[in-house]
Amino acid sequence: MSTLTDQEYQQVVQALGRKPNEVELGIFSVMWSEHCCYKSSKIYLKQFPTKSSRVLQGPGENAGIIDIGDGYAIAFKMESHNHPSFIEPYQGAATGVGGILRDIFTMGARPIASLNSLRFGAMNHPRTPYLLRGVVAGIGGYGNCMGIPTVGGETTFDECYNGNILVNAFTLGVLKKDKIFRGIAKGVGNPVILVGSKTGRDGIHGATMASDVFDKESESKRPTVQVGDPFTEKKLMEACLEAFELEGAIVGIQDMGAAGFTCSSFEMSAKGGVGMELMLDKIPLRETGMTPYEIMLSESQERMLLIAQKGREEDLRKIFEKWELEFAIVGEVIAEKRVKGYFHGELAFDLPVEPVTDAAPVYERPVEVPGTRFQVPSTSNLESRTSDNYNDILLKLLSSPNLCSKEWVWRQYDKTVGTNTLLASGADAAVVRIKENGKAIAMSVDGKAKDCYLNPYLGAVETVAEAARNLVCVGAKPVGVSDCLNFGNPENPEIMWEFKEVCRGLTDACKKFETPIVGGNVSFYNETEGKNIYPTPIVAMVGLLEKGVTPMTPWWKQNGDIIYLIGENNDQPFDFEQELAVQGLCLEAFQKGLLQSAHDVSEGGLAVTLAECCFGKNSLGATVDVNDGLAPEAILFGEAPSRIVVSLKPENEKEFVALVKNGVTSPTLIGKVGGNKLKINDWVDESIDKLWKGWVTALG
Amino acid sequence: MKFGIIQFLGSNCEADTFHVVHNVLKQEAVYLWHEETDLKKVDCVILPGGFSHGDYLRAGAMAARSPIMQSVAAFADRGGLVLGICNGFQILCEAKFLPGVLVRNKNLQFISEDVELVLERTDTLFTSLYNVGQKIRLPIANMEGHYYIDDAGLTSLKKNNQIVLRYTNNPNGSIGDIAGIINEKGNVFGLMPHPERASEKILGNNEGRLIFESIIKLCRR
Amino acid sequence: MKAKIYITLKNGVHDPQGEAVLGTLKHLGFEGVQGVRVGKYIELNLNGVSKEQTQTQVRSMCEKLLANTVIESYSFEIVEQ
Amino acid sequence: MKAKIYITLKNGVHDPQGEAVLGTLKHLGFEGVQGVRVGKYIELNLNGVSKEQTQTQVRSMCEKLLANTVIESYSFEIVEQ
Ligand SMILES: Nc1ncnc2c1ncn2[C@@H]1O[C@H](COP(=O)(O)OP(=O)(O)O)[C@@H](O)[C@H]1O
Ligand SMILES: [Mg+2]
Repeated sequence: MSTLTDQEYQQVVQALGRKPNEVELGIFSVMWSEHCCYKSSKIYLKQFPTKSSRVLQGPGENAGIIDIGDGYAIAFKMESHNHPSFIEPYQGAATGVGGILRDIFTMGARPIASLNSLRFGAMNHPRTPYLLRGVVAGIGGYGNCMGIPTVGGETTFDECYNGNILVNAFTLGVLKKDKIFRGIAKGVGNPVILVGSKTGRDGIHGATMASDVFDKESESKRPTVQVGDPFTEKKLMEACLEAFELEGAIVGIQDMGAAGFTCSSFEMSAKGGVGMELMLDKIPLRETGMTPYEIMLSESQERMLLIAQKGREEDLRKIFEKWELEFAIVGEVIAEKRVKGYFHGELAFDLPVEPVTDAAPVYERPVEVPGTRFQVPSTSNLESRTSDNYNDILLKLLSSPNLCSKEWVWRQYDKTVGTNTLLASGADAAVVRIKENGKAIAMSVDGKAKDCYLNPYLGAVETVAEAARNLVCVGAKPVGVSDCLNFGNPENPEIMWEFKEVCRGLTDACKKFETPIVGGNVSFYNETEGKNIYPTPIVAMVGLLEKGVTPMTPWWKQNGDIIYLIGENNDQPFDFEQELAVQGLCLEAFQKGLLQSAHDVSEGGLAVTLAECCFGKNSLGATVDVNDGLAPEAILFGEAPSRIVVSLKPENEKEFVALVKNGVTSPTLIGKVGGNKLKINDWVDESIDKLWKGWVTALG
Repeated sequence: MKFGIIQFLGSNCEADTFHVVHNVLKQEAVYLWHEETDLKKVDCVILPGGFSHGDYLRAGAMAARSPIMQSVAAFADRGGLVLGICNGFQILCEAKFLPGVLVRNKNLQFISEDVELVLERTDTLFTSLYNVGQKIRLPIANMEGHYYIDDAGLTSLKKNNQIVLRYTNNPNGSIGDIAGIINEKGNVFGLMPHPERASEKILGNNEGRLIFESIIKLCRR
Repeated sequence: MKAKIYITLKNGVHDPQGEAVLGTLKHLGFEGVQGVRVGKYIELNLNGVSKEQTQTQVRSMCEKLLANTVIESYSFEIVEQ
Repeated sequence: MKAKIYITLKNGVHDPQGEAVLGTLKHLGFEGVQGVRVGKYIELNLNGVSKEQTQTQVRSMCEKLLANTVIESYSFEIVEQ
């Protein structure tokens, strides 16, 4: 099976000076697939800001790495596992988590926290409950077993995902900054070693499937579903981390994900400017009768390829065998820049490295600006008022699938294993402490697909802004980003335009927020039977809290505290300067110890935000008065960007107000904490208990 | 006082437990590898939480057959202190150190949340620093936390006063709201909640710490 | 009537449980074991009218719920009681 | 040789999985189902010498590991291949 176009095939023939054999064609097909070589996205990803004084490793490795001081660093990355999760939600999501965890620990980092971003079809679509249950159980099933806490994420529903759900998984790990491992092959004569699980027929063609649209025929093209084995991965993680401690034993290491052995052997060779000679008979197989083609393309999970320093094999073997894992020397590094595979004494394939990796095609696909999509109602001329019973509307919003509590989801995720979790799901961002240096890391994943559909550039900018705002609300300073770009079919010029615009937005915004993009993933072909998903870039942003700082939470703390709105209720378009001023003020007030709580205003608007602030353990209410001349709907439910609701002790008010500089933003006093009701002007007046019940029981 | 923390294949709370007894409570601690039989002269053996052998087949089943468990059995026979947390509790039941068994939660889902517990006994070696009837909150995180025992077994647990911790709001279907039990001799204690995750103020909860401190106090005497 | 349903992973689908059990059996000294596959065994009590009708019903239950036909196969027997 | 092992919950032992399946089956319109018990079906490949010897071995595996006899019963067949 080849997915190369005729033209790509000709390119292969030209590069080789002959026709490829079947195995070689298989290798080209996966390595030149969208999933592996980013042929449609490369030219746009190049613009991303990827450097800062903290960046130790940008894109191009298994994960990005950022310096957090005191000799320590964090490695993090987000990956999609959309197509497999649609076919088999439990295993698809589980193996997605398995893959991202491997990406982190191959770098030498111990994973300490995971997050996930999920998009399902409409709640009333017949497959949605099944997919939701399976995906959530799969994420939990893998992460819980590994003992890596899942501390945050997002879960939303929209009919554009009916035939194509999104499962994006993020993991962050900690490592010593001078002990980074990379996917590189070096040192002629060094042994090439495969560790972890046996190789089976699972997942052959997974990478090409991820680069294809779904249609009625996909059924028959299905690769054997990969089943996750978190137990083996846990052993593999411990064994690798132990092996990294053997000074000088490991030269390079790369996990085997999409395109399995093919991808790891060619990429590692390319990075080191060397080649490899592989003995395919030495690979421990799970099934009998496997062919070189199947061995090279298998996507069996829980495997790693490592290059050892010659002479250290037995030291390494001891560790992997102690953890009851396969350990097989399957070849060696050669000077010639070719990867050769021998099977039963015969040469099964023999390819130059460079054409397979660096010479992969790069396309500037046609783009086309689409016609008008749907019109967003302007808040200043709202006409279709259906009810002015704002209590009911608020309750309805709070219990709607996209705004309700996602506790049903995160109750199934171990959030506390590791004893580092300072703040888990339920807050604006998750926070874990770093035992090694006493600092803490905040993480948030955000996507705003509808906004991106309406205006891909601005939507992307606002996505980054919201991620940063979430971090600022817990008191962290944003330092870096990983992203997952989920799009439809890139061969469709309108989709390609969306992609181009989103990349431009991410680039501008990440520059402004000084959050370099240090890694990420592109998932195209999220199209089923001609229907494309909304452009859905997911931004995972990471921030830093200094030593000994306790993170801020969104909930009211005490009767009598006063409530301020930083930012404005308006219908002005997004403005960078305003956003930076709002975030800057919030962070400064937090650092000065002036705040009792902070919560950003996002989907659902101010009323939903205020209600969420009331849903702390002590369920404190609030009385709020907002008079800025807008219609009630606009004030209550408008989704203007750049707003944060904070509460503070009255005695800190003076100092807080004095923080305001240059008038870009002035916070407004809007109310007071207290009672057991939420009152907003004379529009909303409802008991916290009732609002909370609607919100917390809607899902599950 | 010297703690020995067993590492089964798939344990994942051994480092958390080590951190609490060693870094927070300043006690000596060593890891014990599942294939070894030497308990390194420890005063208390802890079977930590996790998913030993993936919890495949049944939670704790395969770990219960590890070589080290024979040494732990001999140690317990001599009166040595054994504490099983979460997966450790499941292993203790599978190895028949404690009666009954932990099965799938009633809702068939993994449950991770803080639960309220009531201390039924504070005259044990593991809970002496709490007060009888005291209510504490501890995190649980498990798929098989549903304690099961037949009627005769339950009667005998009650008669022998072996129930140490109960849920005030049973999250998983456990018979008799049981969250933790002790053996008849009083030196082997298993519980589903995770006291090691609630032993430091910075984590928002240190109500589990007294379990470790009760053990330490005992050894000081 | 009673249905006995056997659900197994399809050939070629990786069975981590089976592998782990195999490992432990070997550790316990059962050297002769070469492969383990772990599946499900479900017993249903039904008040079906005829065996044929019950058969159709049980097949439909397997397809719709009991087996995950993406990775599992099933077989069953109907026993009249 | 092949061993087919059936592991079921003992009578009287609560089976939450079985209950959940029963509930869902009813929900799907399978009215005739009255009771569901979910157990395990394990297949072993063995290079045993004789059927008798294998039988003894498999029984011992069940007792030592495969079943928890506090709540489960087991039965098995040995098939020569
Ligand atoms: N799939 C998930 N996994 C873990 N936590 C989740 C998930 N979905 C939502 N949450 C949690 O629910 C809370 C609300 O999510 P969301 O409304 O998306 O937050 P925000 O609008 O602040 O980004 C967050 O704390 C988030 O971490
Ligand atoms: Mg938020």
